[in-house]
Amino acid sequence: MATAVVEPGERETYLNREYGIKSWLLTVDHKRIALLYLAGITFFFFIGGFFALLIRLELLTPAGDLVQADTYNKLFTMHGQVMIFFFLIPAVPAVLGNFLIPIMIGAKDLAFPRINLLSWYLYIIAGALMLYTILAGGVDTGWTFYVPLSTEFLKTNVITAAVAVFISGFSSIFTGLNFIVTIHRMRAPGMTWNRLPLFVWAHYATSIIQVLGTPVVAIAIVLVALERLFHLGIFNPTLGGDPLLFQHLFWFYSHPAVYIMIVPGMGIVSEVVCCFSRKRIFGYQAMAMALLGIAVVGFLVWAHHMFVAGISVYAALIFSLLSYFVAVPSAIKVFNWTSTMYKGSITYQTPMLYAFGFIGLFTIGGLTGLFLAALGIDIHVTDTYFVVAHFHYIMVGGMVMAYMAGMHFWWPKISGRMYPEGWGRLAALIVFIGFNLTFFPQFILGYMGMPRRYWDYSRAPEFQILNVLSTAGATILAVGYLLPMVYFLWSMRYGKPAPDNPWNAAGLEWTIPSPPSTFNFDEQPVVTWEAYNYDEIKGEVPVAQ
Amino acid sequence: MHNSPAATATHEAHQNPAHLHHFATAQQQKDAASLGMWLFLVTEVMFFGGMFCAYLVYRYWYFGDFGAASKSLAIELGAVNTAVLICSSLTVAMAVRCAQVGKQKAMVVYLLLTIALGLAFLGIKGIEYREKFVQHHVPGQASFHLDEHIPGHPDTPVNQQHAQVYFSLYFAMTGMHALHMIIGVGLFAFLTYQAWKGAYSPEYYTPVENAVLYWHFVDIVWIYLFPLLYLIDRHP
Amino acid sequence: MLQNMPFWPARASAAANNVDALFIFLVVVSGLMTALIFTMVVYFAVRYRRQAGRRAEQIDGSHALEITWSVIPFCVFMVFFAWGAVIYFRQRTPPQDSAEVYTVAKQWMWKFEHMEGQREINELHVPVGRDVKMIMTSQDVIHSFFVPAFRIKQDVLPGRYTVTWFHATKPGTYHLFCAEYCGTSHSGMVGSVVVMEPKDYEAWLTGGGNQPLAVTGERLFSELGCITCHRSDTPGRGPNLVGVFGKPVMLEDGRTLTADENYLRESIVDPSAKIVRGFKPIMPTFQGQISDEQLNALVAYVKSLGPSQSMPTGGKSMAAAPTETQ
Amino acid sequence: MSEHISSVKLYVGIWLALLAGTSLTVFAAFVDLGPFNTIVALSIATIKAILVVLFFMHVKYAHEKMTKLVIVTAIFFLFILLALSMADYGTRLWS
Repeated sequence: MATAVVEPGERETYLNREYGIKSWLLTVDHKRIALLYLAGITFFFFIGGFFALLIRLELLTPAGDLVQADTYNKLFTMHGQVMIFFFLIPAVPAVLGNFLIPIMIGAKDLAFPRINLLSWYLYIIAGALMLYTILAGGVDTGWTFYVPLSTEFLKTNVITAAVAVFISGFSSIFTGLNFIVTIHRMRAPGMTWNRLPLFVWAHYATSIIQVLGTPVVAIAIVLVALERLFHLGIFNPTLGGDPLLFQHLFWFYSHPAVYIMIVPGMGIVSEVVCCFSRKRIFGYQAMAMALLGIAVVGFLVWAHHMFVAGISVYAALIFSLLSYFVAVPSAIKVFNWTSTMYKGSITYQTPMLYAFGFIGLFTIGGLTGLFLAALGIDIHVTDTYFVVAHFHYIMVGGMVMAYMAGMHFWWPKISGRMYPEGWGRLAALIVFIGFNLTFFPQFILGYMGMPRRYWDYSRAPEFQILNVLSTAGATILAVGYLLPMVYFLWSMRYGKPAPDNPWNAAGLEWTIPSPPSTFNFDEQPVVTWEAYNYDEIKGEVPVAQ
Repeated sequence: MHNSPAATATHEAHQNPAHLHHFATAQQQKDAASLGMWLFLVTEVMFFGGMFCAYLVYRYWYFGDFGAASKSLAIELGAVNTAVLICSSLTVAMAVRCAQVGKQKAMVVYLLLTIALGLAFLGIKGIEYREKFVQHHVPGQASFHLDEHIPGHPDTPVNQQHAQVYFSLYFAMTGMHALHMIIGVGLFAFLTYQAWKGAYSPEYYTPVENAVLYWHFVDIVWIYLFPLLYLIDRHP
Repeated sequence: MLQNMPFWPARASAAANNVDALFIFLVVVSGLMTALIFTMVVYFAVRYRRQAGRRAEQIDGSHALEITWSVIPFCVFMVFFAWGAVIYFRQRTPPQDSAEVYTVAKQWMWKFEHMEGQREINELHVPVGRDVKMIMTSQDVIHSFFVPAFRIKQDVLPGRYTVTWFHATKPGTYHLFCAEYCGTSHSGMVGSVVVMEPKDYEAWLTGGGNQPLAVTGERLFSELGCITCHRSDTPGRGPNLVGVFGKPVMLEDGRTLTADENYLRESIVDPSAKIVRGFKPIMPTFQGQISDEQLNALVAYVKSLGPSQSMPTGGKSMAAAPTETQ
Repeated sequence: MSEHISSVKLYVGIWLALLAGTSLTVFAAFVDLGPFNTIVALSIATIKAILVVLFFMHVKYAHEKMTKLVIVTAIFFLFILLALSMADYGTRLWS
């Protein structure tokens, strides 16, 4: 592959340096790998979204009339597995984190570029296996793989789904490992821990969870597969095992996994709020420590998913208490973001609109988490639509909002083109309205007692009206997500060329050209400033046209 | 802790062919590889940790049955295997030392010795596994039967199901450990070939060093597996 | 008042009042917090929008404020925790003299058996004003017993008993759902709980003509030969079971535990697991030889062997209880 | 790290100590120490593991604290997994 394909007069960037399939599939450039991830993640987001739409359509009427019960069970299982393991967990770290962390700390690449590529290949292999599982008839364990249903009773493709999740787990572990080493070892001169952008801190916290938590779910999933294949008795009550042990091992990872999904989003929102308020973050150290606090305390609360599962009363009390501890750093973050806006000079570009959405929806999601941590309430609302609404407020309202904020914020840097601002704002508004219409009714449904994972609720037709609202919201939400997909693709060709720093933002990534060259920096940068030094940046955010 | 390694960028970079462009110095690259390896070992600790958690729970529940099932293991073979692994830990440590002082040939010899010891361990493990099949101590099979009594209670026969849980854990834990051994032997085979070709020098031996860290970790897992699986309630 | 609110679930148990009270408290407090955040975001966004000639004022932060908005929420959270814990603890500890219903869940139905011997499928009849304890197990996968109108939910596990209880306060028919995903017809594993006035319940009971569960258990007790070792008159090879339920049992390995339903169950299916001090582990296992229903009957019988009575009376039935209405 | 080169003597010494530990733990297993059998066995295993980590894996000579911090973190989170799981299993029978 020749390298000299850059036309005379055109600047060489990571995008035009080489062309051809091979130059992408064998790349070790963190920016190109980020784009490879972007392609995979977008693909799986729409697959998972398609399943979600089918679920919502089925629930439009109380009777199970659109699809069969088996099909419905597969739909919600695969919606969960695809969205969690192939979209939510990798999305921000593997796309935006991969692209930005080396640049933000002033490095040429991640510490282990080839392991970074290996992570992507593992992700793709796992994704292919997941697709095979879907095409070969699907799997209906629920994304949680609860035993003994998954080990002894179901006839579907449990093993391939389990292997897919296992492999995607290792992709996630290697990404996290790479980030930790990079942040420790590759910082530019002068880039002290106290000068790191919060985006980097957030990924550092996330990586800790990935490295410590993921192996435990990996072994739990391996044991499920072994038990299914060889009828071991580790989780099987008729052979002396305890099914709750699986739940413990599963949630030891899968609760912290929620923070793998949301914490990088918190990093994005910190960057965006500062930039569009033209302000330093309020309480930098508290924000950084809150991220680490969430990562660590997040490991102490897992059994709050098991309050009615038959665990000991005393364990339930401990886990409920600890669950409230993890709410404190989250509260600090929300208040500090809000305070960052105080006396700022605020503009309402698309990323900021998404950040507003994030703060509001994450607040609601977080506060309803307090309902679930309250033991007495949890008895009633766990395993109902209340839980479904709660975690969608965190994951879709929180994480996806932040992801969209980040995509719009850094799209000029990634692609070298501006997205159309007007369309961007419209899409943000549609997403916000669609989201709330979809998921707010589900809180009420949950308190009314509608259990989750129900295909047919004809015994309780009183649930219908709220389900109709929810389905209506889901279609609006779908439009809101398709729109950016269209105009991002459009902008790659027709968008205005982006300046190096379209937002007049602080941070090393805005000091280099858009799109960056392959090694990011022509010469080793030396950092002499604090993060978010908006007092030293002269201009305001350029007004959109 | 501000110790930004890139700050010390000097012309010593690029004198080593294995030095990668995105590291400012060879030392930075070495430190990165070492930290990366240790983090990987952390994931391994948690991976085995899941099984140790299962072991802890069931040992607490089925204390006597675990003791009885443990008695059916061949303690001699377990002890010999422990010694074999400890010897291999010495040989890999010596291999690194040889790399450090530039003794190429001795390094190859020590690596080969390690491979031999690793294979010996796997062979002995294989004999033990075979015994389990012969004696019908394999969980999940209809023919499973363990003829033991609870230690200290000569007239209480072992509960067959609880014994199966023990053997499930035994096979899962030692099996996963053996899998790590096989990967390790493969790694060392590759490293021996590289070392024989002269790829490592006192300036650059990171792959050897990291593979050796991995091997020591596998050794430590066994150091715990041996008493936990073989040595419960052995006393008469 | 709440009863007539749209989208509010029926409230038909004593626990429901407590749960609703805490829920409303949480809604109010978190509603206030949400309103505070929203107001601040919107107010700042408008008040501090970009204006010509004004630059942002840099503020580094304030430890005092940060401590304020960590400590105050934390104290509020502790109230949530304590209140929730009290409700939970009460829900996990059934009152002593509850009536009992043995429940077997399987894919995809609920089977109930009353102390009087009435059996029901997917429908549970209970009187108003009586504590009812559900003693539940599953034949296959994990299910969950969920009655929204009572605000109770408890997973039902294979291989052991889990317990929940309620005190119905209002006659009517309420939903019963399986809340833990259990396979293809999970959403078909639904039924109803019929709460009746004591008089009506009495009438419903006499309709069947079944024999009480403990009597069934007693018959099994002699049919299976349990009675040859577990004697109440002379010392036998097995422990005397009269009055054993609810009492501490000293085990051979030195532990002491309380003989609850799970202990009795385990002692039948896995007798060697916990040997009573002074006895030999000679009892054969009954695992796979008796059904979950028979197991329930045996447990009910052993429980009925109170210290003062030699005959099974099916004591803790709903009908025999004082019929207070509230 | 590991510019440090240990002497052959040290390695052989550690190796002998590990072998001695193995013999000792086998021997101790056949002596009835009541509940202390497990404690003794695990203590010996831990001493052996510490020897391997400090000397064979060169952690004793690591020129920065990071390696030690990583190890302590791993042990801490393993402890959390075991301890909080046992918080459930250890108290199930209390009523």
